[in-house]
Amino acid sequence: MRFSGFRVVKEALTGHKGWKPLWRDPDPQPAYDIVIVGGGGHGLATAYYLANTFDKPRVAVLEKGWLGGGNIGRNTTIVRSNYLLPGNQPFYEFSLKLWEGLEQEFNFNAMMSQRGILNLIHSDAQRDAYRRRGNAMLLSGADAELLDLAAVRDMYPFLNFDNARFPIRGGLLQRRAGTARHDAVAWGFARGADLAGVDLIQNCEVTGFRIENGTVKGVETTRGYVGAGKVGVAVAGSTTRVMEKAGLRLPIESQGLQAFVSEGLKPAIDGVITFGAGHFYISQSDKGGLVFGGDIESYNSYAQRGNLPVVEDVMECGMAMLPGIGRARVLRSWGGIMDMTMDGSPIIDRTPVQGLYLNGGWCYGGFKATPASGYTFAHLLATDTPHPVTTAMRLDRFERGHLIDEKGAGAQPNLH
Amino acid sequence: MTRITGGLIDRSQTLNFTFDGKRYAGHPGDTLASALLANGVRLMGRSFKYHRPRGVVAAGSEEPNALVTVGSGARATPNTRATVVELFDGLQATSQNRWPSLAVDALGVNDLLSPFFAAGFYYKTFMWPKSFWEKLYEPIIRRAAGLGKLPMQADPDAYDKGYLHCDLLVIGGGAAGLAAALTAARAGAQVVLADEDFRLGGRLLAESHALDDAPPTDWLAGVTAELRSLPNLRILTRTTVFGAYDHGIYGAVEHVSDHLAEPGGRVRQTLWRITAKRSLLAAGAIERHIPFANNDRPGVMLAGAMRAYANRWAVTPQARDGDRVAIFANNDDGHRTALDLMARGVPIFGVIDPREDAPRLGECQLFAGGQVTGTQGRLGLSSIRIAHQGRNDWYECAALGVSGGWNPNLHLAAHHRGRPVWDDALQAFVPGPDGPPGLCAIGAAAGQGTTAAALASGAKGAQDALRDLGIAASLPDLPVAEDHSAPPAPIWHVPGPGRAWVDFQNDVTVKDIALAHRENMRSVEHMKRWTTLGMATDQGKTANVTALAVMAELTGQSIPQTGTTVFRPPYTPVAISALSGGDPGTHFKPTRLTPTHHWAAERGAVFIESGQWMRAQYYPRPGETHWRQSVDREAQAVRAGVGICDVTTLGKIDVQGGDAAAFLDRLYANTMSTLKVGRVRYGLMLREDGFVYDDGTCARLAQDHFVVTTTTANAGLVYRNMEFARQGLWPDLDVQIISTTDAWAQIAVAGPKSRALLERVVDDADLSNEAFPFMACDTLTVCGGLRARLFRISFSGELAYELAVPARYGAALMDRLMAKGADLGVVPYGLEALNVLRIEKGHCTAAEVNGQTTAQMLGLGRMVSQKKDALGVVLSRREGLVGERRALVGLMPADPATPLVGGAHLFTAGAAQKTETDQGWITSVCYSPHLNSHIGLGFLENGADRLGEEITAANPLAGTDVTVRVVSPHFLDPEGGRLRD
Amino acid sequence: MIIPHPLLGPRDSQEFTIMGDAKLLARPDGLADGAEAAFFDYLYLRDNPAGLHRELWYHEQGDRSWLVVTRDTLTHEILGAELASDVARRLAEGAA
Amino acid sequence: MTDLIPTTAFGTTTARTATHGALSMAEDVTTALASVALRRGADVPVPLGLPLPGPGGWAGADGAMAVCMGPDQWLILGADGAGGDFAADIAAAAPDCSVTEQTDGWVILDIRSKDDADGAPMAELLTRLVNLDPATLAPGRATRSQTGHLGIIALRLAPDRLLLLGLRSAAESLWQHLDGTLRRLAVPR
Repeated sequence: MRFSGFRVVKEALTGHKGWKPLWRDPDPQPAYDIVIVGGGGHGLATAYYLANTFDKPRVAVLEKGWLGGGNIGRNTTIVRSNYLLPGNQPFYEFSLKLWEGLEQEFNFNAMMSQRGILNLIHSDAQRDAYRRRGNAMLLSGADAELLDLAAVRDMYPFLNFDNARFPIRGGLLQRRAGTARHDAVAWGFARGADLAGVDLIQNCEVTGFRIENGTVKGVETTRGYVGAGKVGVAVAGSTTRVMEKAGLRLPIESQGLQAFVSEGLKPAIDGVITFGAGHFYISQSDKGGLVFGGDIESYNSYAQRGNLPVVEDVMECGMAMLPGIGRARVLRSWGGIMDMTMDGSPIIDRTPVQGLYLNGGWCYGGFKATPASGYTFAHLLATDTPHPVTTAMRLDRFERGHLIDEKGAGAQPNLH
Repeated sequence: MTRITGGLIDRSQTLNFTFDGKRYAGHPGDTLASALLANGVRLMGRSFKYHRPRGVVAAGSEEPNALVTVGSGARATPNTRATVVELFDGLQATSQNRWPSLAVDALGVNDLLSPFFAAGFYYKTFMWPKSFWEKLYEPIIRRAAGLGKLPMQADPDAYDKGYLHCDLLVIGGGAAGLAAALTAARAGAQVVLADEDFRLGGRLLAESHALDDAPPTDWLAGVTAELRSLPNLRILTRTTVFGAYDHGIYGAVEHVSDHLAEPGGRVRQTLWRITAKRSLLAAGAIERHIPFANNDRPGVMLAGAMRAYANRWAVTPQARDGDRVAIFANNDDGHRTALDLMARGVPIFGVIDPREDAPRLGECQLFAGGQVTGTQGRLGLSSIRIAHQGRNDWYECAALGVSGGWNPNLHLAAHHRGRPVWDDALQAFVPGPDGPPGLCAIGAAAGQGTTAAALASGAKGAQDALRDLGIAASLPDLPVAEDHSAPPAPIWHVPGPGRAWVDFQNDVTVKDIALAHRENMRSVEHMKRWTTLGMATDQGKTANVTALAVMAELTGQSIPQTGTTVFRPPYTPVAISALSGGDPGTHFKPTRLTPTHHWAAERGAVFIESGQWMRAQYYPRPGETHWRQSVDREAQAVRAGVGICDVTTLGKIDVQGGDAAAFLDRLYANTMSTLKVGRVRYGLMLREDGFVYDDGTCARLAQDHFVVTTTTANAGLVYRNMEFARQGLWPDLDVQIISTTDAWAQIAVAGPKSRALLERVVDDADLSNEAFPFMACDTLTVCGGLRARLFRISFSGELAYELAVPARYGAALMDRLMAKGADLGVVPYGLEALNVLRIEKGHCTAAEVNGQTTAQMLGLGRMVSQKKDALGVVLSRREGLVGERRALVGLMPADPATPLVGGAHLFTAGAAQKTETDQGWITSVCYSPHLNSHIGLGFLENGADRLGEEITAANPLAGTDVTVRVVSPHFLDPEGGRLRD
Repeated sequence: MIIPHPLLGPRDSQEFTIMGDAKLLARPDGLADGAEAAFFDYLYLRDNPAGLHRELWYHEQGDRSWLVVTRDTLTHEILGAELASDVARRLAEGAA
Repeated sequence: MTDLIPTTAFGTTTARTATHGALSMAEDVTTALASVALRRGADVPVPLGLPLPGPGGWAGADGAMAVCMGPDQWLILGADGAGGDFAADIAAAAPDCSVTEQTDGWVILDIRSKDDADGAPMAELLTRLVNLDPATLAPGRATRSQTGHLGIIALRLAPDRLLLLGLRSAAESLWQHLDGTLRRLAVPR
C-alpha cells in the first residue's frame, strides 16, 4: 500500500478500515542468502538497501525484541555531517545526502527537518579547531558556515551571551543538519524492506553462530536454526555480546547514555544547538518537547538507564548555555547502551570469520548514520568490497594504528 | 459557587487570584483546581491534538488535563497542573494551547477534522512536494503543537541542592507512609519522610471514613505532631521523590517557595539527593477511568477525585448549585463518592455500575448492569446517556465521577526497568520483585488499598526494612479503620461508536488503539509510539493500563501477555532549574585565579579563560587602540629587554622517593634518571597508545626529589595518570607524589636582560652563565630571605628564567620586579605575547599537542627512547603512527601583511581542494613583530622535506586562499644561541 | 552510585572518575618479544561482559586511591572494591 | 625576613570574613601546611608529637593538627607557621618521609556556628555542602570530598566548627559557593 495524502483522506472518510499492517510477521524460513542480526535502525536499513538497491531480496532480519527497539528508538534524533577526519566526514555527508531523499524513497514521512545545527564556540582555540572542522566539511562537499558572535546572537538571541563563565564567541553552523522522527525512520525502513520481500522476524534472539571451517553457515536462534549465506551483525550496544558467540573480542565497551525530553512547549528553539564549554545539545521536537542530552555515563553498563550525576551535569550545562529553559520541566529520561569504541568511530568491515560481517561501534552517534550505515553495509554484504566512504572503518585499524580519533582522546572509550 | 460545607480549608482568610485575567477568590488549603471549581470554573484547558475543551480529571499529580501557566514574565511556568498548585494571594494563572481564548479556540477545528488525524497519520502524508515539508507543513504542525509557552528568559529564582543520608526513606505520607515513618522513627532509625502534597495524610485527607471512630484528621494531627517532635525524622512536604537511582539514591525536589506570593529570600526549589539504606514506596494508587464516547468533557472526572474535592476542599464539580451528579463505577469504591457527596448535600441522581450484581450502597438510583455511552455539553458536561436494561437514554447531568478501579502507583518501583506483575484478583499491576534493591512497596502502592491494610502494611514494611539493618522496631498501635476491599470488575471500556478517550492529554482514543492493532503496531512499545499514548506530561498515569487492556482485548491475549507499563524518571516532571541548581551565570564552573590576578587587574590587564583559569591576555597601555599594538609591544620588549609573566597555571607535581627517577623514566618517553641534581630536562609524555599526551619539564632538586611541570590544560590528567602508574602499574616503586600547582607563584622572567633583573632580587646567588647555565635549577632565597625556586628554562627562546615563590608573595614579587627593572625596560606580558614568542620559536602548545599527533609529527621523534619501557613507546611503533608523514612546519605568507588563520587547510599550490588532496592544516598563527610578518605553524604532508616550497593555505569557510612558504618552525634563532648566553 | 571504598567506607560515585576495565593493571612488558601484539590486546580489546566487571575507579575528589570495583553491568550491583595497589601487587606476584 | 608583603587567597592584605545567621566563616591566613608521605618501608613518624591518624580522621589540637589525605599520606597543619619554613620543620621531624610544602596550595576557611553547642546549623550546612553520611564528618572526623565542583579537605573540629581547605587558586569560587549557601540557610524555611 502506497501512502499518500489522498490515501489518508480516503481512509478518514471510510473509518480507517482499509489500512494494512505496516509489515508482516513471518515465521523464519530454514535459510536465507543474508541474515541480518538486529532489527534496529541500522539492521533494518541494511535489509532495505539489500533488497531495494542491491537486489538481494532473500534476506531476514532477526530481532530479539521489537523492531526499532534499540537506540533508534531512544536517541536525540540529530542528523548532521560535521565531522573532522577524512575517515569519517565523507561517510556522514553521504548519509546526509541519503537523508535528504529518504522519505520520498521509502514513502514514509520521517519528518526529516533541516533546521540546522549550531556548535557554539567559546575560545580562540576552539574557533581554530572548528574552522579546521568546517573547512574539512566543505572540502568533503558538505555545507558549513563559521558564524561570528553577532551572527549567533542574531540567530538565537536567548543564548547566554552576557552572564557566562565561558562566553560565546561564535559558532559553526551546518544548515543542512537537523532532526528526524527517530521511530519513523525505523518504521520506514522496516516497511520498505518488508514490501521488498525481506522477512522481519521479531522476538527472535540469536543465541549462537554455526561456524564450520572458519565460515559462518547460519545462526541459532530462539526460534530455531536459520541458515545463511552471509550474516551481518548490527546490534549496537549488544555488539560484543553477540560477536563473542562467534569467538571475537572487540575494541568496544558498552556504556549508558541518558537523554531527556521536556513537557511540550510552544516553539522556542528552531534548530539544534550544542554547547562548547560542556556536554550539552538540544533541539525542540515538532511535538514541542525540548530534546536534549549530554555526557555518557562513563561506566560499562547494559542497564539502559543512568544516574543522577549525569542528570545534574546535563542540566547545569543546559542552564549555562540557555538559562531560559530553567522553568521547563523534564518529562522523561531514558537510557540506551552505546557501543563505545576505542577511538570513538564505527566499524563496518568483514571479520576473521568468513561470511560474518560487523556493523557496530557507533558510540552515541549512530542515528545520523542510519541510512549510510545501511547502504554501505549492504554494499559490503552484497559485493564483498567496502563502499568507498567506509574504507577507513576497518576492524584492524586499532592494531595497525590507523585510528579515526575525532577528539584525540586515545584508547579510553568513555572519553570519546 | 459550588463550595459546600466542611473541608480542610481556612475560611477565615481569603486569597485572591486570577485565571485568564479574571479575578477569583479561594482560601488557604485550596489548590488552584479546587479554587477554580469552587468558583464554578470547569473549563481549564485544551487537549494537545484536537484542542478539546477540558476540565480537571484528578485531584493530584496525575492530572492530565488541567494544565495552566502560572506566573508571568520570566517567572511564567507553563504546563503546571492546577491540581498541585497551592493557592496563594496574587496567583496569576493562564490557560494554554488556545487562541483566541479558552472558550473559543480556533484550533478547535482540529476536532472536526479528527478523522484525518488518526494515529500515525503524519507518517503517511505531508511528503509532496518535498520542499513543502519544511516550508509549509512542519511550521504549521510546530505552531499547533506544544502546550504552554516558555518565556525563554533567564530564570530569576534561586535554587539549591542538598544531600540527605538515612536508614529509611518513606515515599508518601498517607496511611501506609505515616505508619511506616512512625514505626521507624520510634525505633530510633534515621528516617526521611517525603510527600508531594503540602499536607501529610495522603488519601486520608480525601476520605470520610473514621479511624478509631473519629475523623481521620484527628489521628493525622496526633501522628503528625509526634513525628515532628522526633529529631531522627526529617519531614519533607511539598517534596516529590522523582527518581530511584542506583544503590539507594533517590532524587527529590522540594518546592520550597512555589506556594508563596513572595519568596522572601528563599530558594524556589531544592534538589535533594537522598541516600537511603532502605526505602518504602507508599505512593498510594491512581484511579483509572473507563473510556466511553465523549468521556473527556469538563465535569467528567475520576470518582475518587470528586470525593477528594468534596471532602478535603469542600467543592463539587457542578456548574452551579443543584446540578445533578452521577457516578459511573465498576467497583464498590466508586459508590463511596456518591455516599460522601450525598452526605454533604449534593444531589446524586444515580450510580451506573456495569456489574449486574452491583450492590446498592446508598439511597440513590442504581443502574446495575448499566453503562454510560455518551455525553453532551460543549464546554462542560450537561447530560449523559445511560445504556441500561435495553434502553439508551439521555439524562441531565452536570458532573460525572468515573471509577474503573485503582492502579497501584508503582512508578518508582519500575525505574530500574523492573517489570510490574499482574495481580488477577486486584485486576491491576503491582510492583514486581525486580524493583530497585532496598525498595519495597507498602499500602495501596503494593495493592494494600484499604485503610486498615495500608496502615498495617506500612508498619510491617518499616519493621522488616529496619530488621535488615539490624534495628529492632516494634509495631505501633494502629487505629481501627475501614477494611472493605472490592476489586473492580474487568470492564475496561464501553464499546460503541464515537470516540472514547484513553489518554486525555494526547487525545488517544480506543479507535486509535484499534488502528494500531490493525496496522500491526501491537507490541506495547509500538502501540505507544504509534499513537503517542502515555507520552504526555502525565506519562500515561491514568491511561497506560487501560490501553493495555484494550489492546489485549483486540489481540485476544491476556493483559500481562500484551505487555507491562514501564516508567522512567522522573515520576512527575521536574524543572530543569531544580535539577541544575538554577541559573549558574558565571559560576557554572569554578574559576581559578593566578596569584598575580589582582595585581594584573589593577594594571588594566585584559583577561581570557584558559581552562578553569583566568589569565592576563595582554596589558593595554594608554593610546593603544588595538590589542595587536599591546601584544607587539610586549613581545618586542621581551626580545629586546626583559618581560615578566605569571606562568603559575602550569601544573607542578612534586615527585619524591628512592625510585622517583626510575618512575619518571617509565612515565616519560625520554630518560630522566640521567638528569643531574640541579638541572632541568624537557620531558615528553606519551599516552599508552603512542600519541603525544603532554610535555613539560622535570627539575631534579635532589637525588630523590623532582619537580615536574605539565601543561595548564593537562595538569589534573597527568597527575591522575601518575597516580595510576604509581598505584596500579608499579606499586613497588618507592615514589610519592603531590600537586603543588597552587602553592607556588611561578613568574617567567624572559629576555636578554632577565639575568640582570634577577640578580637584583636574589639573595647571594651567582646567576652567571657558568654558575647557573641554561637548564639549571636551584632553591634559593630572594628579596631578603624569601624561599624561592629558580629554573633557567625558556619558552620564548630568550635568556629566561622561571622564579617560584610562595603564592602569597606572587603579587609583591611582580611589584618588586617591576620596580627593580624599571631602568631595564621591564614589562609585564600576557598570554598573547607568550603565544607570539613561542610560535616564533616553534614551541608546541595544545593546538599542536591535540591528542592526534605523534612525537614524530612534532619533530620530537628522537626523544622517544626505544631502550626502555615507558608509557606509549610500544604502540608508537605501529605502522599507522610510524607511517605518518605530516610534520610540523613554519608557514610564512608570500605577502607578509596577509594574516593566516588557524584551521586553514594546506594544499600543494594549484591542486584541487578536496578531502582527498588535503595535506594538512594550520595549528597556530600570530603576527611576528620581529619578522614583520604574519606567521603560522602547521602540520604538512612530508613537511620536513618541503622547506622553501610555496603552498596554499585554504580557508573555504571564508573563501580565501593564501600562498604560504614552508619554513622551519624555528623562525627565530634556530640554533638556540640566545637562551644559552 | 555508591562505591564501597575499602578505606573510607561508602562514598558517592560523584567523587570518582572511572577508567574502565581493570585489565589495564596487567601491563605487558614493553621490552619483551611480541610486545606490540601484547600491548594491542592490553590496551584495545575488551571482554565487555554483561555481568560481573572488574573496573578501575579513581577517588579523584577524595583520597586519590585507584580502586578495583567489581560491579554487575546488568544491575549495577557492586560486589566489592579493593585498592588497585593491592591488586597490582598480587598481579606482580603472579597471584591474581 | 623578606620585606615583600603577602596577600591573602583573595588578593587582599586582610583575611576575609562573613556572617549569615548562625553561621560565620573566616579565612585563616596564618596556619602553615606541609604534606607527609611515607617512603617504602618507613615507620609512621610522629612529627611535632602528632600521632598521624588513620583514614577519615584528624588528630592534634589547635597548635598542630594532622589530617589523613590518602593512603600513607597526611597533611600537617601548623598554627601561626605560615611565615616560616614549615615544610623544613616537618621534614626534620619526619626523616624517612617525603615532605612537601603545601602552605600556599590551599585556602583555609574556618566555619563556625554561633550560639549553638549542638551544631544543628552546622549539621544543616553539611547537608548542603557535601554528599557524605553525617558520620563521615562527625566531630573528630575529617575527609576529602567536593563541594560546588571543588575539591576540599574538611575537618570537623567540633560540633560547631568546620575547617575547609580548598585550592587556593579557586578561593574566590569556593567563597562564593559557601557564602551563598550560608546566606540561603540564614533564611528560615
